Amino acid sequence: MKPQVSVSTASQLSAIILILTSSLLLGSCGSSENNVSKGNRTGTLHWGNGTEPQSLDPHIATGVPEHKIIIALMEGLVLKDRKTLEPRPGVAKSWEISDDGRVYTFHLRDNARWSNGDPHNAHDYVWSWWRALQPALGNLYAYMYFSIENAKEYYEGEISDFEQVGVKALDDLTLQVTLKNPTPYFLQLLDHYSLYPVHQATVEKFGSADQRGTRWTYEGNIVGNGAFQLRDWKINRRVVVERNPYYWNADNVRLNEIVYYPTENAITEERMFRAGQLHYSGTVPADKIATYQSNNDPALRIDPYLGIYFYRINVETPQLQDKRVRRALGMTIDRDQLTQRILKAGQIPAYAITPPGTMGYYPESDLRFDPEAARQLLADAGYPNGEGFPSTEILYNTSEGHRKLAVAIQQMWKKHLNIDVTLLNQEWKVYLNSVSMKDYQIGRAGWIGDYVDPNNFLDMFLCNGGNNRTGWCNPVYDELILKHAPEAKTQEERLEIFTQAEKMLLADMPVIPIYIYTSNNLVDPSVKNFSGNILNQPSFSEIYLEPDNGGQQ
Amino acid sequence: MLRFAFNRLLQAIPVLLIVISATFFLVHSAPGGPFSADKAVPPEVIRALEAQYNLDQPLWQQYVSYLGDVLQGDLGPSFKYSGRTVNELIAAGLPATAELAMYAMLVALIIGISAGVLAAMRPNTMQDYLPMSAAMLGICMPSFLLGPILVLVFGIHLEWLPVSGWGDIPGDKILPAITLGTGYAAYIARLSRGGMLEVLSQDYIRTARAKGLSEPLIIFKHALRGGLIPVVAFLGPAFAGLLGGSFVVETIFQIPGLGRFYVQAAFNRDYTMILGMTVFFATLIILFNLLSDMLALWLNPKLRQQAGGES
Amino acid sequence: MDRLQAMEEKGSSLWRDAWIKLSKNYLALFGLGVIALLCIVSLLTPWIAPYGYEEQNLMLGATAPSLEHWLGTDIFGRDMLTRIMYGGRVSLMVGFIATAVALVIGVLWGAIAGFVGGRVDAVMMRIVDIMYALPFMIFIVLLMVVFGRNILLLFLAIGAVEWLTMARIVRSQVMSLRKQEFVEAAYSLGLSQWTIIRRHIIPNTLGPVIVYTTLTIPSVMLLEAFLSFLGLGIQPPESSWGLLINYGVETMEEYPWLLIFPGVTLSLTLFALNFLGDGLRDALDPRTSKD
Amino acid sequence: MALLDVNGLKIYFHTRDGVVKAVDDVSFSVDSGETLAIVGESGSGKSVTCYSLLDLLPKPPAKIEGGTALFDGEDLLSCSLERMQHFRGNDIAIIFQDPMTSLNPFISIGEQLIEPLIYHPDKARRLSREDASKRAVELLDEVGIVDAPARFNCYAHEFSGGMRQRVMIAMALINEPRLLICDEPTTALDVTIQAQILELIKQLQQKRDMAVIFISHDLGVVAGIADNVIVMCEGTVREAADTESVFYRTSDSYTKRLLAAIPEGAKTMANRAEEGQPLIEVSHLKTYFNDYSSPAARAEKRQVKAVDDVSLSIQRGEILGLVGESGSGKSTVGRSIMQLVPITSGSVSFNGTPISGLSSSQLVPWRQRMQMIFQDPYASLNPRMTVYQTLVEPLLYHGLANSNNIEQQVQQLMDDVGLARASMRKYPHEFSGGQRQRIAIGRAIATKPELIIADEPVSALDVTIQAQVLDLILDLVERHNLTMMFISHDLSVVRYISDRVLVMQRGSLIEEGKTETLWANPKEPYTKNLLSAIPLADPKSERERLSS
Repeated sequence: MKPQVSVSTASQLSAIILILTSSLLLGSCGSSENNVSKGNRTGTLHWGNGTEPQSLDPHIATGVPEHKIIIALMEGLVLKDRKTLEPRPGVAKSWEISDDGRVYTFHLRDNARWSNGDPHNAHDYVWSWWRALQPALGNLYAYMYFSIENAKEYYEGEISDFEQVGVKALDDLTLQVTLKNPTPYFLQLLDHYSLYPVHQATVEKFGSADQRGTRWTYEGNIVGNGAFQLRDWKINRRVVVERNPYYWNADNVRLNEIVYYPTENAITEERMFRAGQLHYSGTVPADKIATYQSNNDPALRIDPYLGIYFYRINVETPQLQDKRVRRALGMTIDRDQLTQRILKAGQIPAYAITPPGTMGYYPESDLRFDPEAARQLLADAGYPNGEGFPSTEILYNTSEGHRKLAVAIQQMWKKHLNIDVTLLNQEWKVYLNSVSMKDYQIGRAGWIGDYVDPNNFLDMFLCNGGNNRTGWCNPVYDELILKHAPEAKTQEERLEIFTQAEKMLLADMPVIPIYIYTSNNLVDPSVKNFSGNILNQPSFSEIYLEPDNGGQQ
Repeated sequence: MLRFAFNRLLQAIPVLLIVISATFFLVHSAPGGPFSADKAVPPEVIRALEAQYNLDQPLWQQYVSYLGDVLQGDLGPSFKYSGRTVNELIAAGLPATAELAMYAMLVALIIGISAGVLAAMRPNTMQDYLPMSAAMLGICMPSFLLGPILVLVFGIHLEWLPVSGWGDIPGDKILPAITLGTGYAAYIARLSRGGMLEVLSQDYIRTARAKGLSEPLIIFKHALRGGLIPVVAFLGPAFAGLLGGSFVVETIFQIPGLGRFYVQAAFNRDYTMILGMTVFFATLIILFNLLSDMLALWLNPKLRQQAGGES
Repeated sequence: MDRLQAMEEKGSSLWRDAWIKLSKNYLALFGLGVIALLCIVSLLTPWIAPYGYEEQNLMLGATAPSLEHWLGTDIFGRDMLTRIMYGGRVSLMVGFIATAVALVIGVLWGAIAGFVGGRVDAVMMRIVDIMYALPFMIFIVLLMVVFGRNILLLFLAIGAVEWLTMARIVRSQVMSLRKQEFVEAAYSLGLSQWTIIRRHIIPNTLGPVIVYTTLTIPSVMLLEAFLSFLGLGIQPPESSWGLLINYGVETMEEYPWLLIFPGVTLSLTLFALNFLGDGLRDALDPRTSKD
Repeated sequence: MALLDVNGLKIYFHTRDGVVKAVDDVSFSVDSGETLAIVGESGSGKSVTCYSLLDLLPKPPAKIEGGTALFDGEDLLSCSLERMQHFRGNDIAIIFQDPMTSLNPFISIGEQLIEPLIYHPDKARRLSREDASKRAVELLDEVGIVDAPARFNCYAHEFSGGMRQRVMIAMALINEPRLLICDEPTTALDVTIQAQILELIKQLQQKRDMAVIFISHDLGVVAGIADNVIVMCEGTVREAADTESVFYRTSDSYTKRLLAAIPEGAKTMANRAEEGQPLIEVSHLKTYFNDYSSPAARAEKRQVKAVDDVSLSIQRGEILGLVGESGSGKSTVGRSIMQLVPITSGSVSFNGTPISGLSSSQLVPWRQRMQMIFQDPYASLNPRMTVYQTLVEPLLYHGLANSNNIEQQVQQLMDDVGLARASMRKYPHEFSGGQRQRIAIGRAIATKPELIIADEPVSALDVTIQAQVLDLILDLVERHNLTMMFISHDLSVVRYISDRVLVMQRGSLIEEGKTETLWANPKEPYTKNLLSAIPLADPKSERERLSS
């Protein structure tokens, strides 16, 4: 009968509400063991990984989060020491370098296997490097190969025969690489993921070799040669890797799994770490660092990082054409105050572009904080006491950290030079567009080294350097970097040439170095064998979990 | 009723078409392409990438072929997540977002309606002022503020609930649902108070009283249905808003939902992703508005039979 | 319209009567007082602020409230009281002007759609649907690129978002009003549609419009913070309450006063606006004077 | 002792503007099988008195300041809410004025009917849903709902006004109350329906030996059914006596005024209709609306023929009455002539010029020459405009005044319609219904029109006010030489005011004639029915009529 209808709908509705409520609440009951203590029991490392990886293909990927996953899944010929970054045997158990420093012969391990059990040999490298140099693949790190003979020529289509490129499999277990010039940092490059090998059969199973965006890197498909293999990839949720039983050194791998969390928000990640949901967080908000420091919390690890934070100056801007003006700007940034009062994470004031100590290189710089001299320079340039200096704009991409620094620098320039500077933040892609179009006056920039060598920093400012973007061009500088340095007989001579080049750069000051990055990591005390290094590169195959007495904090 | 729904869906077609077209040309005219990066990208790489995603064709040609694909339900490949299709990504993000929206709505309805009804039962007393003042704060309390406060209190200090996650740790859905639901709860409280006040002053409530029915029976059986019609009409836009507006909450609580995709796509100039999400959200908005209108019709027997004189 | 000019002169009596009634409503007067005080302080800020708004003291850094800095200082050592006072200038201006933009567009749009009805209504409301569905952030970024950074643009962008809901509210009001006999009476007087909308329809939608407006102003202030954060709108070292709250949230554990004081200011504004709004709604409804 | 004994009842309303004595020292009693009528105009406190018996008044602002109401010896005014819920519906039931709003539109009437049974406060007396439904269907049948089992599941909007009131009566009677309070149960109904409902209440009372309190503003209505009458005015009892004494031998001045105000007899003024060209000529007018009442109607684009082929003419100076029951299309005829609704076919000429089909701007000069007065004085005035603004609008819009003489013109209008000049700056809500209707009339005559169409201008007003407004209208017609179309469902009023009468039924004109001729000798059965249903303010003849 219909009179019941209203009552029954009401009861149905309340039933639905009841079910929904209980499902919401039911989820909340249960054990309260957090990820860290559970992970310590099961050998699972919970890793805060910044953002969602865009690709796990080593020849396509570009970002840091991707890097952290790929190094677990794959391995190059050579590994680095987790502390000193000295080359250590990887897939290659040993190697010889010819006397002229141009020919490298690698002897591969006979027990190296792909994660599906396939044998792993020298031909894999030849094929993989051929793939990495296909222009259609859009490999942004193709330039990492350019120290190899004819690699650049092949990539740019000047030669079409890959045979002429300096890489050869002498036999199944011997790989010979011929370089254009002696390149002291070549062994380091081999540990960069862009030179990792990929499994030919798997790649070709899901598409052609030079095709982007095939599904070969997904869970269930991907085959690697690293200590771990991909088990699960839930977008925006987690990436899970587990031990690879075929890894040549599998017996010494002590972690069972690593769970990577794409968190994006540094504040969220820090809270997750504090609540015991993560073993590791790699992005600590600046204001939190002080709190950790004042508590003497052992979880906070601060290490120098091979990266420089600087301001580019568009030298075509009328009021910034005069290098005295640029120097004056550089000399009125109180870097000590910035690093101590704003950044607060042990960052090192930078007075040159290359971080000191890079492969034994210590740049000589006459740059220092000297408002008196700066005012004089500005006066010489025609702006005594900042009078008549047009309003100038600092461009930075939207981010709290960049904003803080810009606000402080704006005020320093106002105070010391009496010039008006405005700030402009742009959303990331707009900012990239503005900078590459040179549609800016002063622009925030940063550079993280791909490998440990001054060259990686100084070749940015070649006339035609894609990353120059300042409009500054000095043929003498180009010649030093491109011609004299590669031809240097000894490392001392080479570094001397770099010193000379860097001095020229600093004298003209198309870029204002500000500080040298540090890597700020939060690492749970139970994580062992985690060593800070200037590339901030963990060695997952060595890490293990062992709670201290008394267990978790 | 069906006819009403059909007509509304018919009207939705031009709306969707305009939304797609406007968004298409909007995103393509925004500065910065999908492949620009921090480190300079060699022009040959850009060319190779553009060829692969047909970005080297004239814009109108891209537009036509995109429309064709959309009509077949194919939203194209994502530019950013190499190898994933937009359909796949939406399917990956939807469950969490939909679930979150549902719980948030539940929170909003339970808190909002009880507060609104309580307030309406004794207007202009403390029982009215207290929940309504709270509601006012709730409306304007941004989730980027409420979320962190809840996390600090319940997650870090009291250690009652997880600070993030979705379905990983028991109870990790509670704080996000509350954070997202509060603003809507506040709005629903105001709406249901207004609706209930209106209904409680109606003659038929007096009739019910005169019949000797108890107060709870009057409130729940006689008043609630009419009093909640404004709330029901608000449900559609609210649910669409919950689905689309969950970005902040998803970020704070590390929830693998659609909101994060949308914002990431916009920042990354992932053209197909932006377009796909826009089409998807626009469809949802239209659908939910339709559903809530139909629900409001269904609740009112008179309109139910007329199926809406004027749509 | 000239013929109605004389009417307008006498027509102010609704507002005059409203004022008389408002002046008897203490809660509304309190709200008005707070808003007026905030506005006056904002106007006078450059002369009465204890410090310069960009005056940094990096060595001092973030300090809790003290005798020198009543509301503490931020991480640059800038005085929070000064920052809040200057922020109020931006927030109040954005709040009032953008809301006014939304108000004018929304009320007109909703009134016309609801009053004319039929096809016109359908088309106008579908346009609202489209606007709802467009990706807001892309829209903002484009505006920013096309027109450059401009505070006016900020008002436009915010107004462009907020008017949609207003239009819907007004439309549903108007749809019920237009069937009332006094509208029919106005028709039979021969008044034009526009005159009827202006004189008979819109004044009778004031109640819900005012209430929604008082809710819109604070949410506009917060939206401004989001847009400024994206790079549209104001730039450091200038600030607004929304931005101060935004920054405050990030350091709420370390320096809670950076969140509490702007938050309290915004909440106070919100409540004041709400009291004023409720009071205005009652005052503008001649019927409420006698129960 | 009587079943209900009310003594010294005092109810005050405490408002922001002070204390209003809504009911001041009212006493009465009523016994089983007896009908007590409480008569008074709006604001007299008659409804407040009865609502207080069931504690249905909003508190605050209402407060009972004194008195007792003993029902079976128990004081209703001081009992607990729980005890009150026992009385409500079970011992004392109430029927409200407006059956449109008094039934819950969201719940089927069957469900509403059985609620008092299945949720009975006395658990022992609760019935099962099935038993209750059976009982309800029987009762529906008894109150005259045809096909009651099927109608049981319908919603309120599916019933006509009269049927709804029958449902209300059934609902009131379902627990067999001993006292039934009827609050103006027929005021919102058509005259023929009113007669039926009165009849029904009478029958049911006799069958059940109930006590009935019948509240009405219309003495005519109570004449036939009341045993005793109390007349209330401004919260006090002016007269309390048996019905015949009140009607035939009253000494109270107010009661006399009430009786005198009942429109009776023919028009006292001369017919001023001029010969020659009619001012308004309507030929073959058809006004159809789209029918959205059901999905089927919508799908088939069915139309409601509100006005179907109506031809009529109005002579200059004439007052034409248009009568019909609700839904007959009489208002639509008026609106069609005014060009307020689009007409489907046919033509309307004003003074020989066709005005149907003109655009709204072309109509402006014609609008000045014809004006309309609406039924509801609450809805027809913009609540946010003062009287002054309302009256100024037509004057200025049509250029009939300028800023120099505007004040004076408005004052003239206020004088014309009998409003104090001082109240010019007040808002509509500050006036009583009658005064509001005067404002509306003032607005209509402001443009100095030739024709006024009055759509039920007095049906929302109390009798005494109604009489005043009718006299005002007649006076204005005379003074301004107006032509008028007077639309009403109230035949007495139409007889009192019009020269000629048209009768409408279902969109068509069915009868026409000079007023007195028609009254004396109606031809159509429908017209006869209408005329015979008019309640008379004469207990003797009214009783005869009801029993016949």
